Amino acid sequence: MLEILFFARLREQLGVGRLQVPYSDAVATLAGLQDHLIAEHGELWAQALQAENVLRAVNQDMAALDSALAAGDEVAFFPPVTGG
Amino acid sequence: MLEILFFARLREQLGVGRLQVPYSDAVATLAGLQDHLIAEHGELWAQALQAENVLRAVNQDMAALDSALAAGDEVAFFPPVTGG
Amino acid sequence: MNDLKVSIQTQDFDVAQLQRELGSLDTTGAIASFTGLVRSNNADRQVAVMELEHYPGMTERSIEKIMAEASQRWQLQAIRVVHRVGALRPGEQIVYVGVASGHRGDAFAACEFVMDYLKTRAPFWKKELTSAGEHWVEERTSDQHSAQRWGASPK
Amino acid sequence: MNDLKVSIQTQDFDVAQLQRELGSLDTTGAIASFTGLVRSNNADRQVAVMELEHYPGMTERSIEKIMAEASQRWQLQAIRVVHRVGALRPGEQIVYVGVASGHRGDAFAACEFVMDYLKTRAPFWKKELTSAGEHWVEERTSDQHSAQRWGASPK
Repeated sequence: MLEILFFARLREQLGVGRLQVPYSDAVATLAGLQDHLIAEHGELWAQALQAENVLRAVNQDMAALDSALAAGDEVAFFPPVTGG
Repeated sequence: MLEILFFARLREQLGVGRLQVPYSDAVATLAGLQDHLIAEHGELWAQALQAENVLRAVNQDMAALDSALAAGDEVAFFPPVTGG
Repeated sequence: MNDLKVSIQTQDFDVAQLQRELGSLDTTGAIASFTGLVRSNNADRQVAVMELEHYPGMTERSIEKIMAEASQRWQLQAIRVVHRVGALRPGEQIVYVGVASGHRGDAFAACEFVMDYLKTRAPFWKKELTSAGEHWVEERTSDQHSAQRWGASPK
Repeated sequence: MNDLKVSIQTQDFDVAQLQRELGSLDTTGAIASFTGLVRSNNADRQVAVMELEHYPGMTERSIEKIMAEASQRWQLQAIRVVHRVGALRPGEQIVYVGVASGHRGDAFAACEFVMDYLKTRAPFWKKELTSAGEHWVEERTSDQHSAQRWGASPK
């Protein structure tokens, strides 16, 4: 299983903060997982997840789309950060 | 009259923190006052007041040796500052 | 040195207490600190409430890493980072970064470095509730430029 | 803005109180501060007591001028400077500079600017009483370099 998290504006746009995706070869990379989520949920998710400034983390480290995923990984999608 | 102040190491070297000098044409510049003090007090004062890093202030503003002095001015001699 | 602490919390913090912790070594000569406050105005909007969301776990981890990096770049003795989350009102404290060192140059540089990181890389998000409705705060280009001063940082 | 205050005093100061004064406007987003402490060691000597002498009158005047200059260089809301004089022991607070601004870049820069001035131009002198006797602290070349970053300053 993969644990998927969404934060802030992205969480509000998608209407979900957390979901699980069964692990398979189709979601063995971050890009693969993103395509899978878009295929499942449609146009709104495509716009939100493919937006130019979306950030992604795997196991709480920032990650690029070609990052490999393993079963049990925690994956997060979020907008640019604005703390401090 | 001119009011003359000495601070920190310079005050200790000269053994005086404050003295007065009657105003005259001979002390109408900071350089003139310095020469006057050295002539009055001798070699120890020459070494102390002519040291390369000595700072001088007239009426509480940093001043160069060619600064003009007027009766009533407050003149200070002190070593490099080390506050903060 | 390795007296590094980060706290993510909803409750307010006490600057005097944090500073006492930072100055507990008698070899400490310098404490540089930064405190961020909620402003009542932001780009001319009146802010009623600022809501701060974060990514629990990743926030602490990423700040621990940046504190460790600061400790390698400069001669430091201690760092304290406190970042509040939840609903905050104008005038309230949001964030504190305090750095103790033997000398002031290192303390100032490390304090700015950690603050720039918090502004640009740590996973916090601000939502403003203003007279004109609520909206997420946009990232500021000037913050990105501040952060780029320091060269490559850990991801 | 013109909320500028300097105090030269023998008694200790309360950082929390100073910071409350600095953050009293609800348009303040950033407070950068610096606190200097007496270190127990200086160039490997054990310091028992640090004695601080100043030039009464000129000290206050010159710090007022540098605060006014900082207010022109950066967008600031308030500055507090406290500098102690007299006999201080290791661990005691010597100096505080706090700067309030809408944004952090201005607050940090002005705080460093005022500190560099205090180290290199304001008429204070430190004498250390150590295990090896007493002596006046020498000026540090690194402090002069720090101050030169800012270009011409008022005399």
